[in-house]
Amino acid sequence: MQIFFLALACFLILNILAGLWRVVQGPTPADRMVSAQLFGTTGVAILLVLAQALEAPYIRNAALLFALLMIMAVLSFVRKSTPKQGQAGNIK
Amino acid sequence: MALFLDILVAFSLVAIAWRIMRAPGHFQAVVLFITFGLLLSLAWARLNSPDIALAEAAVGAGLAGVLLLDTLRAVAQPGKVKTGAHFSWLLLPCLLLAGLLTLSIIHIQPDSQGLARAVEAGMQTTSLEYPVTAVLLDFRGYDTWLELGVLLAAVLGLLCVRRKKSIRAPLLPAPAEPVGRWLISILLPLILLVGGFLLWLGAFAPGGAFQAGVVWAAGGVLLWQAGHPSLGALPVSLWRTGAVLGFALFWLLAATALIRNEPMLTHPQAKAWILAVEYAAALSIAVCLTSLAIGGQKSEDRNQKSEVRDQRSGDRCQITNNR
Amino acid sequence: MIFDILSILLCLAGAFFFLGGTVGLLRFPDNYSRLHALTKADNLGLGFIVLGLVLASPTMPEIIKLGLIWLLALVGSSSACYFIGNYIYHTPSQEEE
Amino acid sequence: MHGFYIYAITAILLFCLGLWGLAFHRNLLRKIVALNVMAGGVFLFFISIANPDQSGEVDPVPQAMVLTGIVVAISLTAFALCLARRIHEKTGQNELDTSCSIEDGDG
Amino acid sequence: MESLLVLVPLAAAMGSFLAPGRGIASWGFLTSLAIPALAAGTAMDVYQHGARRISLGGWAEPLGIHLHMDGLSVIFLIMTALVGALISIYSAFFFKRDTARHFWPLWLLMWAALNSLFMVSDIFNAYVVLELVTICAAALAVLSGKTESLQAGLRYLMVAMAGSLAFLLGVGFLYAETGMLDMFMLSWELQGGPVAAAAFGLMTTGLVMKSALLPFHFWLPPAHGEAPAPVSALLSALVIKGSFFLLLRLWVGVFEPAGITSHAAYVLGCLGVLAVLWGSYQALIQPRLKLIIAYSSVAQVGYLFLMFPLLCTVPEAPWAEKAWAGGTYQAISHGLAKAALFLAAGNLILSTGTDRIHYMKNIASRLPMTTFTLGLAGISLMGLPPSGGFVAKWMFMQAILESGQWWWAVAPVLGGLLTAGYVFRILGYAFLLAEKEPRMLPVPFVLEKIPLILALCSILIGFRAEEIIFLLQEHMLWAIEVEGDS
Repeated sequence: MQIFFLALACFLILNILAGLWRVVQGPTPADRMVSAQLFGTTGVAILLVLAQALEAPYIRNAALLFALLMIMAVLSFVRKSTPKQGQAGNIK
Repeated sequence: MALFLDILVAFSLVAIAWRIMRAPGHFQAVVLFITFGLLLSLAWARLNSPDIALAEAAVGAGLAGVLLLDTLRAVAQPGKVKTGAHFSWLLLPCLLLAGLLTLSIIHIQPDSQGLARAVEAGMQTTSLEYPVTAVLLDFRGYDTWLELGVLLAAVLGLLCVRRKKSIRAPLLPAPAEPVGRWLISILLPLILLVGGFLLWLGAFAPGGAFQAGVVWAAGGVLLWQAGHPSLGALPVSLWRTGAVLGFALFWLLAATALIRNEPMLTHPQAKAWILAVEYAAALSIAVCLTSLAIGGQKSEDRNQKSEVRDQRSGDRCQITNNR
Repeated sequence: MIFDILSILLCLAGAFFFLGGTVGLLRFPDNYSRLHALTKADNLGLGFIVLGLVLASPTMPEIIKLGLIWLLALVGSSSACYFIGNYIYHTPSQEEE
Repeated sequence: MHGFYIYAITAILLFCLGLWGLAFHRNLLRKIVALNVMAGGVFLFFISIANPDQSGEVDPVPQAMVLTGIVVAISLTAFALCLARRIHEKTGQNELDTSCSIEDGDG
Repeated sequence: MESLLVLVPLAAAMGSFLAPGRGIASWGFLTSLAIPALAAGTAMDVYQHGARRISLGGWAEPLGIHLHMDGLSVIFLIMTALVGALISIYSAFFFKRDTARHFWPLWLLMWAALNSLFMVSDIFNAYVVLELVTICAAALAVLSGKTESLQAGLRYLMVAMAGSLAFLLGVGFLYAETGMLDMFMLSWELQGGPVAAAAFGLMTTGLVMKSALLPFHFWLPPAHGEAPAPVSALLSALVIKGSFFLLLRLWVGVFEPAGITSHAAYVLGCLGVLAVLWGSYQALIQPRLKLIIAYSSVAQVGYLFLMFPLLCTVPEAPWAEKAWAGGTYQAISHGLAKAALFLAAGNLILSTGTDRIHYMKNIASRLPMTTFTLGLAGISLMGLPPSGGFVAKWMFMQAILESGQWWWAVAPVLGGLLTAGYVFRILGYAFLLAEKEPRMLPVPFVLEKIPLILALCSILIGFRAEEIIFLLQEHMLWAIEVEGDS
């Protein structure tokens, strides 16, 4: 069981590594941000799986923090990047 | 399998760090840095250090990303991405250094216990239950105190650069559409709750003032991102008190120990003292980090004229006697 | 035993969805479809993994915490999707930096 | 045991890559990011020595030191970023001049 | 007593932060009254009873953090108290309220950090304290808000951060090797070997970056030249000494007993000689008074590093005491003289509005006291008798001749000549008659007196050499001394 969870964590890390290609390639900042969001969710999953595999329940709190706070980078990203002359910016 | 995981995490860290350095665009570098923080917290989790994983999660996912993205947007210069390509040969000496340090690492005997035994012995006498918290607040409380001083000094420096009395970041108008409001109304109470939970947890398990403070700071930044007016309405004196409170309580702890004719920073036996210091420290960390994250903003509510006047008054220090 | 097998199966399903999300991120042709692939598959993936872990983890508080994490990730991910989509829609030129 | 060497060597590589980036980049933001990568390397080294065999007990002292270090690092980073923004506002540059001004001194 | 050296300025820092009203300078006044008294008390204590330690929080080695006081730390504490108090009084009259509000909390925090640094005994604590000093110093350096000072401040901040991280990695190596953080215990426990050597290299490099020794000197002249005068004085006189002090502590207290310093000591010595020559040469050609003084700091820091080849190459060398006294004397007399010079330059700028030396003509008749200050401080920098600078160079020369490493004599001899060159260049302009009388504002009395007092002190310490050297000799080998005590 432990080995399975470790393997699962490895697989998810490999997913992140593959997704890095999109960050590197772009082409737009939005693509990169989308990838970062994916990594965030994957990271939450990895932390949860690691908590199970290593029998370290407190790691779940770290996953909780990631789930709670990943949105902040996105908010920061979209904040005033929205052009001011745009009529219906998401945050006016 | 565990070994494979280690190698994978290590490889990803180095690959991302390499890419951060080599990335042609700054935005890409910042996104990669956020990912780097994520992988670091995986490494902390793997290395049985949930305290660090918590702090890294809050700092890396929340504050560092916001700080870097905000700065990047503020200093964006379209079409001007320049790297010092002529310095790329410096990689060689750096790799040489890495080689040398690696050679010496091979000689480290990793079975030495460090101070773990001493901490274990100390746990018998201290009133705290969780070793990391005990090290932070009791055994090496001086470090923690001075580190609160570093935070305070950073805020002071920020005020000095911005020439402000207190952090009054330009407040964004409240989000117009329901999604933003809905998000904030869900996340903010949760953030407060989770921060408090971590603070409470720190007494006997991974968690504590640092993590709680950073999480609350993230809440403050979120409040600001949502354009909530409460931060701007905070009285200056209250803000100052919050920023200095943890530091001041540590000072009191040190001073009262002197009065009792004990060495500086000796904890009284009452546990309430330590808890008060820890809670105040969490509050101050939250206030200071929030200020650091949002206080670097250029004040946009001021018009051009006041900005110019501000610069002039800063440019020349004059003496009071002359006037 | 049966819980173990079920847990493994659910986690594998989750892993499959993560893989799907990553492949979508890499292969889909434009911003919107990438966004779509990512957030949908991603949250299902996390959901299945959380379910699998719930079956493996014994205590009630842990189960509640896992559920909360999943809900938060759902909230975060979907609103991130909304914000980024909005951003793409309202940003005319998409050049680097 | 192997894990210790893996993470310690990774830490060294991160430190040196960050150092290189610090020297290599002219852009201030990138320099500050590089400094943070360096800091990450240092912290990883501390934790790898705190936990040499990857299981069993972890030395709490390096953990406490890294927690202190993380807060110090984020404070310094925030201050440096604020300075970088101010410089950008004043000069429109994201880089530092290499020359020292011969303008009048300041008080 | 020792704890109060940290507690008092911290209380004042909090006070000035919380109550930044009209009377903000009184926090500085109170501190500058208390600290010299406390430092003197500590000095008497050490002078009579020898070196001592206190364990903070009551936790003994190896767990707790300690403060350590011996002859060396006491001398630096007194120098800091004296210079800090005088600069504080100067600043109280110098800064107007807008700037004072930012200046006082930062400077008082930094004062506490410096006092703590001079009593440091724990290497991780040293890192935290160094960072506190760094961030305060960087924030003070940008106090004027000018573009040049912002750039200089950020450059300093980044160099210092990189240096701190190198130092911190070195701390990690030492901890990995010995499992200890206390310098006092490390001095017994540390054996040679590759791990210790790596730690040694990293920590030395980090501290050398912060001390602005030659290849890393590039940040110093702009940072010190662009800051407001009292801040320049603080940075040059005290902040550089902080990282130098720590380097000295580590080399002599920790690494020299482990026998890994000998080759590196020659490297540091060579860099020191080069710094003396290069810094003095640059000072000769600078167009601005504050830049001349800043480059002079680069040179004077170079002298300090001559200590290492004299102290750390031959174990228990008979000339070690003289080298030790020379280096310490150099540190304090440079601190006093450099503070005097920067403050005098500040007066000049207040009066004439510029510090370009071409506009300095005729100041000798208009600002005689400031000119006199420049001259006195120059005497100490050049090392003419009977100044403190003379004692420093005399001791250095004796140690150099006794050790037979005659090549180091290049630095005091040539460096002294070059120093004379730039000091006389300044004074030469000061005594030139101007074709047309420049407009000059009067400088308040206190602002003129304080640099003069500092300059006089830098001369007068030359007369009290015996006591200071006694203090050093008694408690020079701190590890051994304390070993005997405990």
